[in-house]
Amino acid sequence: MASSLKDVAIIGYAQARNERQAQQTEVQFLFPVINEALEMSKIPRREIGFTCAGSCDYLSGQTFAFVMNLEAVGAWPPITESHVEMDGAWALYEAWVRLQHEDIDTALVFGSGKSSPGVPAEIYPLQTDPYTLTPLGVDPVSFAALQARALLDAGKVTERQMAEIAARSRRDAMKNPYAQVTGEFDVDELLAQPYVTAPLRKHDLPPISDGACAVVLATADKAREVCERPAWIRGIDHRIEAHQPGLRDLTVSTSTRLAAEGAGVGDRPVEVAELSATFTHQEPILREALGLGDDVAVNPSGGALAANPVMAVGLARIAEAAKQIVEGGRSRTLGHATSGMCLQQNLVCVLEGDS
Amino acid sequence: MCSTRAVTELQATTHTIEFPYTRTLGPVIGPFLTGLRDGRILGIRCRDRVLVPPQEYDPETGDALEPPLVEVGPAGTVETWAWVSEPTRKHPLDRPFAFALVKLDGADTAMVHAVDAGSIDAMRTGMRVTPRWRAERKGRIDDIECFVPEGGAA
Amino acid sequence: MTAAKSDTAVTGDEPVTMMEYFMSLTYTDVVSPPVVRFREALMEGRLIAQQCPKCHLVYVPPKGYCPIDTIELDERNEIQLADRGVVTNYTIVTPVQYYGQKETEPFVRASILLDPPGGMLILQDILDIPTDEVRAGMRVEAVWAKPGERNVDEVGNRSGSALEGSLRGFRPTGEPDVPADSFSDKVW
Amino acid sequence: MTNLGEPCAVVGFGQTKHKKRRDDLSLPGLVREAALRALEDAEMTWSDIDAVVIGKAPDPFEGVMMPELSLADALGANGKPMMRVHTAGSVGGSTTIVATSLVQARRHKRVLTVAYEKQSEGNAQWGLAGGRSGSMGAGGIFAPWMRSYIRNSGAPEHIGWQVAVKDRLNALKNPYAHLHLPDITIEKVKESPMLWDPIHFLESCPSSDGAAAMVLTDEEGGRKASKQPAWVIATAMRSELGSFPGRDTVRPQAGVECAHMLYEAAGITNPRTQIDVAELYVPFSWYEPMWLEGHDIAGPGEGWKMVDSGETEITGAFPVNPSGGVLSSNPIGASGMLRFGEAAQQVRGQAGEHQVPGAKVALAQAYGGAAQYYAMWVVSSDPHPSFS
Repeated sequence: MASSLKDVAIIGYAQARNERQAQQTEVQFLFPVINEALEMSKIPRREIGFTCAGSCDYLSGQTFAFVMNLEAVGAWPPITESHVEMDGAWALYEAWVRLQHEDIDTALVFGSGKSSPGVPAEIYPLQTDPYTLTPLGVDPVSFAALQARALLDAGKVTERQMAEIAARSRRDAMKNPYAQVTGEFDVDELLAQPYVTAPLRKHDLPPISDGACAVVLATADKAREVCERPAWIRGIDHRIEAHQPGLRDLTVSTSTRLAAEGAGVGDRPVEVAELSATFTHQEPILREALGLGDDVAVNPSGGALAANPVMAVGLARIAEAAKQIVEGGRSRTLGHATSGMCLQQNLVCVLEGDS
Repeated sequence: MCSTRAVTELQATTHTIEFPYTRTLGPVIGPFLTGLRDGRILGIRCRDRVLVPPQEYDPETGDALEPPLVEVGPAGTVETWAWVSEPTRKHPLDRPFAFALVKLDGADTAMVHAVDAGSIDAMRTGMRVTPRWRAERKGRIDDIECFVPEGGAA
Repeated sequence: MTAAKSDTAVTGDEPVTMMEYFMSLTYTDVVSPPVVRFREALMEGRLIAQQCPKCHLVYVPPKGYCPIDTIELDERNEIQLADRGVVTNYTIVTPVQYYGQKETEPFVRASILLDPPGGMLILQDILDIPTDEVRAGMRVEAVWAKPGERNVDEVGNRSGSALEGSLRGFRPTGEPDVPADSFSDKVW
Repeated sequence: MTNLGEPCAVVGFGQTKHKKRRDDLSLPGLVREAALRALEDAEMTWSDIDAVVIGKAPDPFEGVMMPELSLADALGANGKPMMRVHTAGSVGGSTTIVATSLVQARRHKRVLTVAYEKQSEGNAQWGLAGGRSGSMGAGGIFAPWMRSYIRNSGAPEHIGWQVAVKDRLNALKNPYAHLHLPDITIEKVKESPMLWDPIHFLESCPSSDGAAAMVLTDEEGGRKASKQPAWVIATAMRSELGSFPGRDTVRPQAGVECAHMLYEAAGITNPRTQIDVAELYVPFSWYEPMWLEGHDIAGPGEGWKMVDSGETEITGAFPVNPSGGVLSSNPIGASGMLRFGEAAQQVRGQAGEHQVPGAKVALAQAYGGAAQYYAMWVVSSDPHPSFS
């Protein structure tokens, strides 16, 4: 990978309050989120050099759903804009790459998803191999349970540890105004609950969420001009691996490890990691792949277990990691995003504050 | 297809999107599904391994994998499993069952399929399973209705 | 090994080269607040819209925001529209018989510029006239379903201008056509 | 010329044979056929590729959600970065631009980009209507705008027929094209059924299965390539709202701005004389004159005259779509990348029978949505072309 990349920072971010079922349309709840992120960045909307969005047609069952989302950006007069059918974290990656060119100095990124209209267990089988998996209707929770069992059998996690992760996430989420599942929970009481899809109980699963996240990026000079404490993108990388779960060792995340190496996670200690661990057992897999020690605070926002706005949840992790620097005074954090079943594709973004 | 119904006192519209997609299968998936129709499970050689379900390309190098396919199984071993206590209408069975990664005898990779074990208590990692074939087969992955514990425990 | 090969019937002996996958997904979408009000007005035989206080553009159905000025709109920005206007453009569609297609004969979809305070309704049916006589500049008026027969079941966030359950379409008024240059900037 | 960072070169291009139904291939097999041809053209293997960027039109067209996940293995992407772009009909172009950007930003040295559509698995009209009855079809959306163009420009009706014939005759020189209609005539186009006035059946694009792929490299890769590379001189993307009161749908502002940004970045002051050949996204015949004017290649009302005079023929002064264009092959998601790739092949001197002799500078364009998404690039055989 080539070096001498330009410094780019996160200078604004905003999220929607995640809801199980938003009465507003995706555009309607995206609208104030974009406005708020722009306001925080102090960059006038018309000065934004590049806009990039992440969303998914199948979530709401509407072909070209992303076209409507242009209305939330204010694409008149015309703008320079692109879209990925991926989590907004990859839109951030595309925008970060675009900012490496010399002609623009700011970018707006957003991800949004309204999961409430559909039935996720019925939609997501379409995301798997159309010949050997889709017709079996294997849903995300079942895939996750296959992975969790493999991890339990390998002795790499216990059901108690999984419940502890859920309890910690929900407790931490009490301080997160955007979170959906919050509160104090007793681990023994959680473990007394029945399995949903064994070995996963309800607390091991993410909620179904409607939500959005927007982030504003700027190159070095611009960031310093408008922002007191920018969150510098020190490294960002993403990798994919084999699709069929039977081709992978489900107890590790090779693509996360490769992305972490590419993003330079191990160069210096990380204080906070916001991970798209949408199931409890994925947290230890990701911790190991990222090389995070026990001293690293994971998901102080409550993470994806507290709110899972698909297509925005990864970008929201990066926004939360940036918040730790901008508002929390931390010096080095990371955000993680994932796509596909059992962590098939992963993105890692390392952020730093000025010391 | 649309109609209105109240959802927690909110007005809502419902919309069903339906389509019968037709998929062409190519030189590897086609023979694999032909094998299933004929009651045989086939894998493909990939260097020193046999991949099941067969892949068109080496997942590590990207090189094309060449038929002919090789027969595996039909019995195999459960590598990991998930107990589905409430099946969805898209699932292969309408009663509680397991999804499992099953490594078939002679294969080096495991395939995802359903296991009809009757009860979660009958499931364990490492158990031996064998396919239950559908009476009328069409050349689809669900020509195997599911796997069942070897020896007919279910 | 106890498992035997299947010995039951198989379908055909030719190589399998195709498979079918029947997708069926149902979505239940909550009607957003501006569309709830739009539906209520339709049941009363009225068309409402939101008008942006900055650019004064009229959005029908109401969106809850102005995408040009990127400001949120609500019922304070609501206006009542006329149910007469002029056809500014149209398409005659010869239906392709795909899965789920109910149309069998050519049908017309027209854009109607409503009389002041304005607003454009797109994809409207033109009634009481052969499709090949529809023309830009033609004056038309709304044809409402009878009050007891109206429904807005299909009017949701994504249905746009599909209002047939209450507003069946538009029919010619018989007034003289309007010259094209009077609406040439309102063809979209 | 704007400094875009690292110079980027197209060193490999591949496409499938486009057909109504590629019944010999799976979805992985389809993308693979194009990608392998691009790799072979670039004299590379899978391990030479640093990253993969894939694009296609809406997922419901084939009924596979986020298909990059199940196509990663076929594209040798495991262990590598892979992205999926979706910008409606312009996606083949914008996917190429995202891949280009990865090289220009010095993020990667060698990027494989792929776009595809396997229309025969589903039905595009169904998809465009979101699964509802009464689809307008793309033609139904665009037809009124074509009528406006005809009315405003005073273009005679035979212009549309003429474009339809020209592109199909060009396609006879392109072995990959879906439609090969050797007997096509103006009379046959005119007599073919009217789908959406003014669009006749033969003025409309087909539904195709197909894929396109390109290998893009940095400057060193371009210089070391054994075949002539196509240097990316400039790229541009521009989007606007699809529907609002007062929108100019005949000459959308985003298309005008996209072209101007592109020409300025490339140093082009007179596109009509400084560009040797263009591949424009023309799914319905009237869009050829509309884009000639909409991208300020021709002045207002002059686009149809370029067509009428034969200027856009393969032998004319400003050849448009020598490959046969979208009117001859339309694997939707790939159609934009085919434009970008065919433009590259022209300046590489690799266009075969439909080569425009001596082409040094080529323009490609793709558009999508309600004519609201634009992606364009200019490529040249010369890394620093002079337009003086």
